[in-house]
Amino acid sequence: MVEAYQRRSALAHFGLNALASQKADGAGITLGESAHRAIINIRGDAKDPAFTAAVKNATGCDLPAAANTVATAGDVRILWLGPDEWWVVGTDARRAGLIDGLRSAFAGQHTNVTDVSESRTVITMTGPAARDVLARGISLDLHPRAFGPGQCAQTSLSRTNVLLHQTDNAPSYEIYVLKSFADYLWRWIGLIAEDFGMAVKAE
Amino acid sequence: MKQAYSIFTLVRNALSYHQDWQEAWRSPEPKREYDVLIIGGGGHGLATAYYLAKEHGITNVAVLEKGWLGGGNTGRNTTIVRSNYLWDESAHLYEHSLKLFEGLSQDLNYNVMFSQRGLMNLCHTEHDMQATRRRVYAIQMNGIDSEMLTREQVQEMVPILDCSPKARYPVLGASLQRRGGVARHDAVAWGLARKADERGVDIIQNCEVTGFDIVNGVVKGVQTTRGAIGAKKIGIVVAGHSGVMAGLAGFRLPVESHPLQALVSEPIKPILNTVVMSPQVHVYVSQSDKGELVLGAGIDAFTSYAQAGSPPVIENQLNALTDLYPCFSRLRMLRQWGGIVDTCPDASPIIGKTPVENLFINCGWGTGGFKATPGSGNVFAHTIARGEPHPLAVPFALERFTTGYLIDEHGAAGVAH
Amino acid sequence: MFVINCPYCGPRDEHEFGYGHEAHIARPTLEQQGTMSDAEWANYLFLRTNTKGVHFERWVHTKGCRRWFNVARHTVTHEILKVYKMGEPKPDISAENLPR
Amino acid sequence: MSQTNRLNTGGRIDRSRVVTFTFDGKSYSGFAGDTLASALLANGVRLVGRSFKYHRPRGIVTAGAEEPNALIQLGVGARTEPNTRATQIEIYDGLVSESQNRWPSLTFDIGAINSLIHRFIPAGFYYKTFMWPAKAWLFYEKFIRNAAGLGKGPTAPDPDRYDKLYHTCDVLVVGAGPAGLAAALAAGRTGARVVLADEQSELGGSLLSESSATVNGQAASAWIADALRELGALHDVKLLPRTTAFAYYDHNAMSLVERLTDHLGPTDGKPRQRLWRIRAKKIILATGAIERPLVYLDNDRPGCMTVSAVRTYVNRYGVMPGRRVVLMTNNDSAYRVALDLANAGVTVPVIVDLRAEVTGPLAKAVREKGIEILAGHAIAKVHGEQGVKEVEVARLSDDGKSVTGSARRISCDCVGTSGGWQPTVHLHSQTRSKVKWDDALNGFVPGDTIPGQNFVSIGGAHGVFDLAACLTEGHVAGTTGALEAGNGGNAGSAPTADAAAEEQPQRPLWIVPGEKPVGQGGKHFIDYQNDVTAGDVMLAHREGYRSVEHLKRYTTMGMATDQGKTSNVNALAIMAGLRNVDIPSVGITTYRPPYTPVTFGVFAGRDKEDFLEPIRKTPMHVWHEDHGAKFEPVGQWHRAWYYPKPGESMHDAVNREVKAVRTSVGIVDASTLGKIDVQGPDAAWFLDMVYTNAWSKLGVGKCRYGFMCGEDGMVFDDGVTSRIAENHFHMTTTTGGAPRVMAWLEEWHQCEWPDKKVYFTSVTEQWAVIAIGGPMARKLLGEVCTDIPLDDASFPHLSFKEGTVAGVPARVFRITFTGDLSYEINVPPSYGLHVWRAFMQAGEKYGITPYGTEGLHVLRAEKGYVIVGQDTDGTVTPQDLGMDWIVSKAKPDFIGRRSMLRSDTKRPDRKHLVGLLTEDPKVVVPDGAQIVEHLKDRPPMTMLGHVTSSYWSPNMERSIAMGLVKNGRNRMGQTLYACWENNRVKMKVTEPKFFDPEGARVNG
Ligand SMILES: Cc1cc2nc3c(=O)[nH]c(=O)nc-3n(C[C@H](O)[C@H](O)[C@H](O)COP(=O)(O)OP(=O)(O)OC[C@H]3O[C@@H](n4cnc5c(N)ncnc54)[C@H](O)[C@@H]3O)c2cc1C
Ligand SMILES: NC(=O)c1ccc[n+]([C@@H]2O[C@H](COP(=O)([O-])OP(=O)(O)OC[C@H]3O[C@@H](n4cnc5c(N)ncnc54)[C@H](O)[C@@H]3O)[C@@H](O)[C@H]2O)c1
Ligand SMILES: Cc1cc2nc3c(=O)[nH]c(=O)nc-3n(C[C@H](O)[C@H](O)[C@H](O)COP(=O)(O)O)c2cc1C
Ligand SMILES: [Zn+2]
Repeated sequence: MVEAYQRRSALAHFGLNALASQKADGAGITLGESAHRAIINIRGDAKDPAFTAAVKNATGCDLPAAANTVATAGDVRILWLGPDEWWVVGTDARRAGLIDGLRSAFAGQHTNVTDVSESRTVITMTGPAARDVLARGISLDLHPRAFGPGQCAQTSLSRTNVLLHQTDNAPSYEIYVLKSFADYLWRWIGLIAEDFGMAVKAE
Repeated sequence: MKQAYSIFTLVRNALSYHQDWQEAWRSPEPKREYDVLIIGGGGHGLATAYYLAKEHGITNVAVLEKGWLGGGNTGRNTTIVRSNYLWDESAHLYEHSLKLFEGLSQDLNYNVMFSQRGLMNLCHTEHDMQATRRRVYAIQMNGIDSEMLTREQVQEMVPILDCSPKARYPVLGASLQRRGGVARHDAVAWGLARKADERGVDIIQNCEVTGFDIVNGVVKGVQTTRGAIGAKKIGIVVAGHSGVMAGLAGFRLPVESHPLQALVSEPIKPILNTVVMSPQVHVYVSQSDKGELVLGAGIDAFTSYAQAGSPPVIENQLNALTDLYPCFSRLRMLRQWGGIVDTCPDASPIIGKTPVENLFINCGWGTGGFKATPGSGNVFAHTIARGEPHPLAVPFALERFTTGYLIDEHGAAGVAH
Repeated sequence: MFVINCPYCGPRDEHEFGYGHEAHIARPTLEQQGTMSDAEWANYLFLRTNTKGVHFERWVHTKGCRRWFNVARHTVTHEILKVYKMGEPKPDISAENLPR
Repeated sequence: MSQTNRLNTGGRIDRSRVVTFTFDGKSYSGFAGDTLASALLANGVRLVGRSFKYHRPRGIVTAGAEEPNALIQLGVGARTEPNTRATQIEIYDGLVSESQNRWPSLTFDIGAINSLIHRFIPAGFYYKTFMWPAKAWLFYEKFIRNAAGLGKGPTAPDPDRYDKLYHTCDVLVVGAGPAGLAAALAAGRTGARVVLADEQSELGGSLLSESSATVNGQAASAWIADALRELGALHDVKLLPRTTAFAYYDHNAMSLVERLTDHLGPTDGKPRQRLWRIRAKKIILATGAIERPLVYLDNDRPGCMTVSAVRTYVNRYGVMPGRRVVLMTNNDSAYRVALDLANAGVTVPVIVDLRAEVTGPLAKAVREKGIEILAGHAIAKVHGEQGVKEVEVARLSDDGKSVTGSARRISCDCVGTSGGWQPTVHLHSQTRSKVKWDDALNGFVPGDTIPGQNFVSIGGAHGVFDLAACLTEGHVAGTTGALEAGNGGNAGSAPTADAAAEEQPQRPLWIVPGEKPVGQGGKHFIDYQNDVTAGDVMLAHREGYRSVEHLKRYTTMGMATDQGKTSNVNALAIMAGLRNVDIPSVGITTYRPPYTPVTFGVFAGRDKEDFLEPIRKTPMHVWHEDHGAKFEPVGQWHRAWYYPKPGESMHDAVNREVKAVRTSVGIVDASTLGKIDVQGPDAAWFLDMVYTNAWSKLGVGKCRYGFMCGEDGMVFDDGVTSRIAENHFHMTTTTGGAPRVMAWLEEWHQCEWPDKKVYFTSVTEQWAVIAIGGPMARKLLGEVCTDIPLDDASFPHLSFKEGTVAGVPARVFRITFTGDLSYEINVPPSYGLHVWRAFMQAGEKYGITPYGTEGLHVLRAEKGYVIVGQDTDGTVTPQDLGMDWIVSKAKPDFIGRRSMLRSDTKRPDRKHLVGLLTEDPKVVVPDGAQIVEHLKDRPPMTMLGHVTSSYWSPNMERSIAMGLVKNGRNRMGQTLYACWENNRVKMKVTEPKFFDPEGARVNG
């Protein structure tokens, strides 16, 4: 197997560690990349107990049935994408295991497991100005009354399609984006953040 | 005969404080019956009536307009006139119209301000260049003026355009039709109305057609908000409302009505002397004689009869505008509006017979029929008068949707104008 | 700018959606295709009601769940009268019996 | 002496801060809080501009957004801005302003010659002349264009930047007058999310111009301060001064523009303006009302303004718009202003009232101040070319159609007129909700709200002017709006005010007669900016332009930058009189966005240049960049186009790349190809429906090329699809077509065949794709990948294997788009660069050559492979391409099948794709050249088709081309002509296969 250092994240060319070492006092947001996650697209019928049970078995996590929500169990979380579509997200190390587990748990059902881990990267954003920055590119209402931790949404951010997941009240967000758009999105956020101050989190 | 318009009559009338000008057209009560009824008092309907009278001697004609004449797309378009279409069928039809435009002011004795200041289509990618070359060469072989411009030539003609290679949509070149340009939209409608009226055509405004009298598949007249009116032949020329009219007459069309938006800036001193279209980024801009920049946008995706579209279309258009012309960023939008355009699957018009006998239709001009106004009226008048399509109109019959002989002009200029 | 209530994700701005034109146009079955004239086929392919009034149309939540659904929308006021899922029957709404 | 017309006390300006600015090169001073208009007036400057058409001298008419006259060229250089309203420019130190549309100077303007020939250029004159000789219009047009246009646009790029954002709230209140403030307070107190926006620098609306009003028993200004304090403390309330709501779109979407730094002057760094795109559950329109000036003879003399403007200048800015101010009115509001003027020490020689009799408490108070009231009188003439000097006042005839008797001359330097109030119904109307005529008000008020929108108009905006009533309405609207949006908190109590004094009804008199008949000498201006007079309206009527919309377009009334805010109602009322119908049956022209003009730049925000549209980059992009690649945009992607070495032209580079593939091995980044994972028991069935060929029998591990057609039978995409497992396919699409194909599949599945068990997942970016091709490809792959047997038997053409490439798990497809032995290696993109480098390193000894899309295109053209979108254009069937074999005859159905049977699609003489070889092998015709059979001396010529692809083939050492030619397949061997511009080149029709026609090279 190839050496891990040969593996490049979508934003590697920015040199995030170097950026992270620069001083950024009073930054409104802190931005980082959480690369190489396991992201597994699953499809099935949420009303079918066999399916939900299989998901639980394979991941240890409940399938979120409510729209725009995320369920978490340990280091696995499941994000709602649509009425019959979810992402099972975990660490890179768990990828193969999760995929195999899901495939075998689903055996005999009309369901689907597709690995999409490599297609996306995750930009993390946290800080008091996060909502202000996002409001420049997202038409969704992110006011705490409308969108909070544990919620997710597929939508467009600036001119990219993203899945936005709020993880805490800081507020912090994880933005899943196709790798080919990551360069654009990162730079776009940087541009918007000029008015709010931005720090970079090391890899 | 109508009072002539000229510098002399203008001066003469000035001396009497302009008290003696005649009305440009009468506002008669509708008669009970006409030889031909034209539904729709837009440019195309008025031109049809005008040419019926002028070229076919049919003067017992009424134009029925539900609102004010010229108030449909004729009164709300970005006034681009050109004939640089890809396919032979279209090129011939639009060129026929362009030629009529070239003599229209004199023919109508009404200055329609046809300004052949040249019209450019920008290319931003190699693919654009390819498609544009193909179109330019085809147009040339049809005997119509059209040429390719290099980036340097574009820059020279439009110094304020950002032609640098670093632009997000760098300009690689363009096509140019020197005889293309703009005309004053209202003047076209009014000039046609005045001349049609002079030849005896009744122009009846505020008269909405609400139904058809059809007996055994033959149309006999219409119901209107001003009573029933009989006719031997009827032409439907209602653009955005074509589907509604077809519905009233009991058939359907391959047409959908969509909003198409446009806007103008505040007036400024001359800054842009050419019409510049950029189909790939959906910006079309010219500067009117009053000084506003006149901007056309892309079509709104949804079906609508509201003469209003959605803001993202405008936003995208202005994004691209300010990117291509960075100095326009500080100018201001003065007014935005929309029209209802009748779009066909192949982006070409429908001219000809309908399933109902003696009922003819002229529609589907979509985003680009202003330039066709005199030509369309001319061939449609012929079609109605003879009961058989004008040779230029033959390919544009409804049957093409059955046979599959479509005239796909989507590529002709992106989508619009 | 419209707000369209995606039956799955909830209300979102128009720019997240794609327009799918007139709804309830079923593709002719194989048997029908076999006996259909070119004109009848053209009817399916191209002819539309293009309703002025309550229009039944399809939309797809392109930037969200990618699901298709139906919408009854007034094409003059742009008011959205009903959103319903694919496969659900066309509701009985016409301009005359609007609930007001 | 500076600020000659500044009152010693009063106003809301900050007298401690002197601000200096220039106008037409001359330096002036004002105070912080002044607008350019108030500061100019304070300095006694009345003449500020020239009108559009006649170049008449013009002054300041209003004190707000409705200003038609005082348009200023603001700033210099790249920051200059034409047509800004002096009434809305806040002055700052160093502000530079200039008058417009005059040359050489404002006081001496050559263009004013138009004023002398005005009789010859009435409304629409240009339609009647300049027609001879026929080609001369371009000549005349130049003069007309130069004369028109007002200010000058900058010609350099805008140095400023703009911001834009989305926002959601419960209640959006537009207008912060008493009504709007009360609404925001009530809603805010309930805990609702509220936005309160007002276009002015200070919130308070008309109360800011009040001298004596009280709210909750305290002075209005104190109440405003309290209200703002309270609102400011509410967490979910946003106050947006300097913010104009300019557009009301569908489903309660409002666009507003906030001016962030315009009042500070040029600033670097900060955004200049901000676009707010707000979606509110409830919108409250509290936009007040606009006063109409009266239409009287020579009413455009500098110094003529509205009564409310007079009042604002005196009360809010502490400025005397004149030292002797004559007021003319048809309603009571002028009386309050007369009192304010008198209190400020300004002389009001007389109030001219159009009403025959004037009674009531206000008149009484005015008389007590010693101000003369001339009831039943009118101003019959105004003297003073470049500024009012004197008015002639005469008695009105009973019918109001003329003046009688001798006129009395009254010297004055300012005339204030009031013709009543028009509620600011713009935003209401923009929703396409109707307005209705109000007889008492003599104005249009909001009618029913269009379904689908949720808003209400309150206060002046719906014709309620009583302060107490405005406050109550605001409170009620705020409370209900918040409640509707789900906020049931306590809205507190409504602010109160004393009921207003009883007012006497107004007398609508749409034209105030003067000493000359209307339209015959002298001018009654209606639309100041566009120089539209009552005479023009009469002319329009005479000539049949009687619909209000024709009136507008023929005279250009209401089409100027103020959009007729002060003029529309006057004009249509005059038209109603001429047509002898009531005003509502004339109707009003359509209100459209924006409410006031909005900077283009703010729509773009920061979506400019690089950010206008994303550029998608592959995992190997950095490598291509480092190696000097030129890029080609394909959809949003940037693909390596070719890799010129130093000194190489594009031609050289492409030739080298193309040759290398045929002689050794080339490598290309194919990551952008669309990839769709198709799974489920019905996957094969589905592919059978969407592709023209058959898929059910494709073996596992095998690949096949397919065409997708629209239901119209025309090709729209192509690609290779592979069977990964019985129920699992890996589909590839063109780069540009990827999103469309994915959408296409899901659309058919969800809308037409929902019962079919199949799932689609886009995996375009799950794989980086490296294609290597050429005689050395197998050898090279064998060195980088050791766990896949590569011999033909184990790994034949059109099959795929999984294995490890350069240590990375990979899917290797043996497929080709060049005709040579090639492999497409799919690896996880995070290792894409690594694998690419591994190939480059291992391939060095073979002279591995990276090639770009251009080389790829040449290579495929040598083989006659088509590119959808280049060799097709949406009008081409597979049969047209000579690929009947790809259209299954056995399948009962697939998308597009039925359309292929239509009479035109099955014609045997359609345009066919053929090869075209120039007689002279050195000549490369441009793609797009037209194919002609019979040459003529000059066009028109009948075209048979066109060249779709045309290249120099280094491997054939000649030019090659393909084209779509009518009946082409039946013309093999025929000589035709390629025509473009003045070129005519002979070409022979051949099969579209040039290189390796037997296809032997796929085996290496
Ligand atoms: C924003 C915009 C920009 C455009 N830009 C260009 C351009 O730059 N160049 C170009 O060539 N084309 C352009 N077009 C297209 C062009 O405007 C139209 O194709 C053309 O004006 C159509 O003319 P018409 O006479 O057929 O239709 P219209 O002018 O729309 O006339 C149809 C008339 O029928 C009337 N009518 C409808 N129903 C009834 C009824 N029941 N009874 C009686 N009367 C009825 C309507 O009131 C209307 O007046 C543009 C269109 C829009 C909306
Ligand atoms: N006949 C009269 O005597 C008369 C006439 C007019 C007004 N008034 C007085 O006016 C008051 C009416 O109060 P009100 O609150 O209805 O109106 P207002 O005039 O006090 O306030 C309206 C506010 O809306 C703002 N505005 C208008 N359009 C806007 C837009 N598109 N975007 C942002 N802001 C915009 C204006 O700048 C203004 O501040 C009463 O106090 C009344 O006494 C009296
Ligand atoms: C070529 C052209 C130029 C225009 N110029 C102006 C203009 O200078 N000022 C203006 O207010 N409107 C202008 N308009 C827009 C019209 O006012 C109006 O919005 C348009 O005709 C649509 O009609 P509606 O808004 O009444 O529905 C122009 C329209 C066109 C087609
Ligand atoms: Zn959705």
